[in-house]
Amino acid sequence: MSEWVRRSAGALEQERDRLNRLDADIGDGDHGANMARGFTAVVARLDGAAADSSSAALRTVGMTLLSTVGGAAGPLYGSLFIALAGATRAREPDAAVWADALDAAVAAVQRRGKAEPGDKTMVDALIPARDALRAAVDDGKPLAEALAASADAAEEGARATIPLLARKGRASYLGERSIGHQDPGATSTALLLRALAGSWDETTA
Amino acid sequence: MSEWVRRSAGALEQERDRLNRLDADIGDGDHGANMARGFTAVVARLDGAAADSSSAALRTVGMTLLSTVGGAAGPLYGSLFIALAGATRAREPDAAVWADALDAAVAAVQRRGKAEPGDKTMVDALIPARDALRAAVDDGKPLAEALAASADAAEEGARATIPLLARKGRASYLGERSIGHQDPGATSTALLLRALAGSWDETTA
Amino acid sequence: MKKLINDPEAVVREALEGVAAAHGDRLRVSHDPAFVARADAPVSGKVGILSGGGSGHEPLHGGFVGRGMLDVACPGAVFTSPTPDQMLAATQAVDGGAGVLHIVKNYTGDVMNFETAAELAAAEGSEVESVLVDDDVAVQDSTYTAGRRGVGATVLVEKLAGAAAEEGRSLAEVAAIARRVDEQARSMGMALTSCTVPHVGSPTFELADDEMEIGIGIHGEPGRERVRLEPADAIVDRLLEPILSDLPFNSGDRVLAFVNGMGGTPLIELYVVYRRVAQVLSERGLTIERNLVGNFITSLEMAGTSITLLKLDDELVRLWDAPVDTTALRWGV
Amino acid sequence: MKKLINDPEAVVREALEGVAAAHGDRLRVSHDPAFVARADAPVSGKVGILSGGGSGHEPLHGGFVGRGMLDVACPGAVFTSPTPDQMLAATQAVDGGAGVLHIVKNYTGDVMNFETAAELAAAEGSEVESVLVDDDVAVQDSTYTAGRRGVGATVLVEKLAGAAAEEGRSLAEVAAIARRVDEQARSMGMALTSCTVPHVGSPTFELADDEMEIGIGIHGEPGRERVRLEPADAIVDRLLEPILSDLPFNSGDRVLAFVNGMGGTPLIELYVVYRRVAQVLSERGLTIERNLVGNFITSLEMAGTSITLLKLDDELVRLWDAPVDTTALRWGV
Ligand SMILES: Nc1ncnc2c1ncn2[C@@H]1O[C@H](COP(=O)(O)OP(=O)(O)O)[C@@H](O)[C@H]1O
Ligand SMILES: Nc1ncnc2c1ncn2[C@@H]1O[C@H](COP(=O)(O)OP(=O)(O)O)[C@@H](O)[C@H]1O
Ligand SMILES: [Mg+2]
Ligand SMILES: [Mg+2]
Ligand SMILES: [Mg+2]
Ligand SMILES: [Mg+2]
Repeated sequence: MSEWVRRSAGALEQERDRLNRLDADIGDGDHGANMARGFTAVVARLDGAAADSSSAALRTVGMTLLSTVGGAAGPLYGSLFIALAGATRAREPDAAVWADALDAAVAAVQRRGKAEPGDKTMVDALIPARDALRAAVDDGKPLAEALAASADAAEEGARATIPLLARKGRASYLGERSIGHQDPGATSTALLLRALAGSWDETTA
Repeated sequence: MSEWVRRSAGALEQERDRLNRLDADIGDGDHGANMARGFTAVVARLDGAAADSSSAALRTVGMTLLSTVGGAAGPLYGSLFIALAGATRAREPDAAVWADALDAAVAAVQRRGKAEPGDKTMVDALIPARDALRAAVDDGKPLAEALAASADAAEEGARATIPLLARKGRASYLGERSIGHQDPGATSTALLLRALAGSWDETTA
Repeated sequence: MKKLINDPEAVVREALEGVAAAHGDRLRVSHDPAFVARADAPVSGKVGILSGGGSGHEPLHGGFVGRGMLDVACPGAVFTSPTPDQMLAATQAVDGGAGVLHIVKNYTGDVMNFETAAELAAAEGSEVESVLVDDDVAVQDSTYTAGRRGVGATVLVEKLAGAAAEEGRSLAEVAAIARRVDEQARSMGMALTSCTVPHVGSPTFELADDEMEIGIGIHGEPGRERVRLEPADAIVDRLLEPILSDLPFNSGDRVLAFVNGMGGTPLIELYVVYRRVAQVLSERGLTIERNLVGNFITSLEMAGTSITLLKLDDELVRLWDAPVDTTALRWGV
Repeated sequence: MKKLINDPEAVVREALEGVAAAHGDRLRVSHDPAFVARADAPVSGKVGILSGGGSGHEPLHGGFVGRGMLDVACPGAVFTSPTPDQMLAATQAVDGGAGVLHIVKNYTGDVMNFETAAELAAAEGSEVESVLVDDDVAVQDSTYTAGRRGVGATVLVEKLAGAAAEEGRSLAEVAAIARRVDEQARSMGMALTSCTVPHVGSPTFELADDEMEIGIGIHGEPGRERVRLEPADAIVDRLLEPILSDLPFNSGDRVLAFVNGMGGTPLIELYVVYRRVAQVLSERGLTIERNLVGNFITSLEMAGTSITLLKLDDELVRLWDAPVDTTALRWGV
C-alpha cells in the first residue's frame, strides 16, 4: 500500500499543474492542489506510523483525504478509500479481492456523489476501470496485468470525458461550454490507478 | 478674451493626454483632465453670457477655474486670472497694461503657492514669460510680438524644468526621481500663453 | 502572482492568526481543525449557526461571526470546501443544547463535506439541520445537474437566520426562516477581471481588455457568457433581467437590494451600480426597503459585482434590523 | 480600462446619486456644489466636522459621515482636491453655531483650496479652524518642500475629532485633539499594482510582475523606491521600520494599529499583514490596545497596503470607543 501511496503522491505532485489547468478550464482550478495537499498529508501520516494491514492503511488514506482535500474530491476519494479498506478487511488483497474492492469503492463514490456514467466526472474513469479489472480477473490474468488493464481503461475513460457535457460538480455550471475539456477528477483517478498498477508491478517484478 | 479662452480650451483639449502623462510621471496623472474640465466650463460660462469687459471676462475665468479645476492648479490658475482681472479693471488692455497684469498675476500665484523659481512648478514658466513681456514692451515692441516673445520664454522655461528637482506640489514627494521630467503645470502655462499670443496675433492681423 | 502573502499554502492559517491577533476579544480561533467562533460560544439554549466554505470570499464567513449572525465559521483552503472534521468540531463548539444549523452553499464539494459532517455530528449527539443556499440565476436549475450555486443570498441567510436564533427560536423555526430567505432571493454576478488562487499562481481565466464575463460564480468559475464590455447601466440591466423574471419579482413587492463587490471593484463603482439598480426597481414598481452595498462575498481580487434581490415581509425586515455585532456587519449594538 | 462606470467624467456624480439612493435616510447629498452631510446637520451647538479631498479613496470621506465622526464630506473629482465653493457651502450646511473644523490632508491642492474656502467662510461669518494631516513617513519632512502627505491618519483624525465634537467640546479643543492625533500618528504604504484614474484611462504607473513600489501615496503617486517583490512579512518589516523610528514609538507605548488596504487587496491578505504587525510590535514591547483592519482609505483598485500607528492615551482610547454611526465605521450605536 505504501508503495501505491508514494507513487500516487509523486504522480499527483508532478501532474499538479496539469490537473489545476484542467480544473481551471471547467471548474475552479484547484484540483491538482487539492489532491497534492491530500496525498502529501497521507504520506506524512503513513510514514509516521506503519499500518497493521493493507486495510488499515487504506482506511488511514481515506480518513486523511477526507480531512485534508476538501472540495468535491475530498469526500469522494475519502469514500473510495474507506470502501477499499472495508472490502479488504481481514484479507490481504489478491486479484479477486481487488476486483471486489473496486466494485465497492465505485459504489461508494456513486452513493456520495450521485453521478451517473456520462456525467463527466471521475465516475467515467472508475467504471471502465472497475469493469476492465473484473474482466481481466475473470480471465485469470495475473494481478499486475489486470491492474494495468484497469489503469488503461481509466485513462481511456478519462480521455472519453472530453466531448461530454458536465452534469455534476462545478463544471456543470458551464453547460455547453464544458464540452471539449477533459475532466480533472477522471484524470486524477487514472493517475491513481496507474500508480496502483505500477506499484504492483514493482512488488511482483 | 473669448478668443484667448477658446484657443486655450482647444489647446488644452488637444494636449490633455500629454499633460496627463507628464503629470503621471511625477504626480498623479490628472493635470490635463483638470485643465480641460476647467476650460470646458469656462467656455460654457462665457458663451452663456457675454462679459461687459475684458476684466469681467477674466474674473469669470478665474472664478470658474477656482470652482471646477480643483487640485493644485485650480486655486493657482484661479488666482492668476482673478489677478489679471484686477489689473485690467477699467482699462482695456494694451501692451503696458498686459505687462503690469502679468506682474500682478505671477505675484498672486506665488502668494498662493509659495513656490520660488527653480522649484519645478508653473512659476518656472511664468517668471520668464513675465520678464520677456516686460522687456519687449519696454523695447516698444507691438503687443502681438511681445506676447509671442512671452510665450517663447514660457515654453523655454517649461523645458528648463526638466533637470530640476521638484520642491513644491505633488512632484516633490518623488525627490530625486522628479529629475528628468518636464513639469505639467509649467507646460500648461506655456500653452495658455501661446494661446494668448495667437489670439492677439489673430485680432490684430 | 502579486499578493501580500508569505507562502501560498499557509495563507489561510496565517490570516486566521491575524484574525485571532486582531479580534481575540470577540472571536475564538481554532487552528486544527480550523474554525472561527464567537468568544462566548456555546450560547446556552440558543440555536447555533454554522456556516463555512472555501476561503477567499472574505469577509464571508469569518467576518460574520458574532452576536446576531454566525456562531462559527469553517474556512476551507482558498475556494475549496472545508472538511468534515472542521464542521464536526465547530458544531460541537457552538452547540448550546438547542441544535445547530448548517448553512451550506450549493456546491458539490460543500454539500458532500457538510453531509459527511452532519452524519458524524448526529452520531455524536448533536442535533443538526442543514439549509442549502442556491440563489444564482446564472445557472439552470434542474435535478439533472448540480443545481444552482449559492452566492450573495448566503450573506442574507446568515444575517436573518442569525437574528432568528438570537430571538430564541427553535432549530426548526430558524431553519424554516433560512429556507424562506433562500427561496425568496435571487442573484447574478459578473466579472471584469479574473482572480488568482494563491496555490495556483495564475489567473483562473483570461479576459481580453474589452471583454467581461456574465454569470460568474464566486470561485473564478467562468460564467454563462463572455461579451463585450458595456457601461455600468447596461451591465446592471443585464444582471437584473434574469433576477427579476426568475422568482418573479412583481410590482408592489418590497425588497432588499444587495449590491456586492467581487473584491477588486472600488466602492465608488458599486454606488454607480446601486444607482441604476434603484432606478430600474423603481421603474418596475418595486420598493427597496433595505439595502446593502459593499464587498461582502468576494472572489479574492476579482473586479466585478453581483446583485441580489430578496423579497421582504414584515418578519424579515424585523430580523434584518435586529442587532448584529460582527467585524464586517454591525448595527443596533 | 475596465470599470463599472458609464462615463469617466460622471463617475463621482453618479456615485453620489447612488449614495443618495442607498442612504437617503441618514445622509443628505448635495450635487451642485457636491457634498455629503449628515441628514440631521447642522447639529445646534456642536462643532461641525468637515473633511474632503479627491474621490477614489472610498469609503473615505463620505463613508465616514454620521454621528460621532464627520458632519460633512466634500468629494473632489477622482484624486483631485475639491474646490472652495464646495467647502464653503458644506461649512455653512453644518455650522451649528460652534464653528467648523476643516480636516485637510497635506497636499498642495487640498491646502490651497481649503485655504481659499476658509477665507470665504470666515468672510461670510463662519468660525473655521483647519487641521493639516501629514503622517506619511515615506516623504521627507522639510519646510523647503510640500511636507509630508496626509494618508492613513486621516481616518483616525476624523474618528477622534468627531467623537470629541460629539462630546460637546469647543472648536479649539476639537482642533487640539485632531492635531494631537496627527502628531502622534505615522504611516507608510506600498503598492503591488497601480490604479487607473477613470478620466485618464490608463494606469498611473507600471510595475513589472516581480516589482513593488514602497512609500506610495494614496493617489497612485509613485513611491519612494521600487524594489523586488517580497513575502508579506518582509514587506511589513519594511513599512514598520521607518514608522517606528520616526516618532519614535518606544517600548511600553500603547498604540492603535491600523492595517489599511489600498482597494484591490483582499481582506485575507490584510490579516496576513496584521499578523506580522502584531508580532513585530509585541517584540518591540508595544501594546496594541485598539486596531482597525480593512479597506478604509483606498486608491481605487490598487493592490497594496498601508500601516498606521497612533500612540494612544486614555483620552484617545475613550474617544475611539465612543459611538460612531456611519456607513463604513459603526459601533456603540
Ligand atoms: N457528484 C460528483 N460525483 C463524482 N465526481 C464528482 C462529482 N462532482 C465533482 N466530481 C469530481 O470532482 C472533480 C473536481 O474536484 P475538485 O476540483 O478537487 O473539487 P471542487 O470542484 O470542489 O473544486 C471533478 O473533476 C469531478 O471529476
Ligand atoms: N506650490 C505651487 N506653486 C506653484 N505651482 C504649483 C505648486 N504646486 C503645484 N504646482 C503646479 O501644479 C501642477 C500640478 O497641477 P495638478 O496636477 O492639476 O494638481 P494636483 O497636483 O493637485 O493633481 C504642477 O505641475 C505645478 O506646476
Ligand atoms: Mg476544483
Ligand atoms: Mg495632478
Ligand atoms: Mg474547489
Ligand atoms: Mg490631482
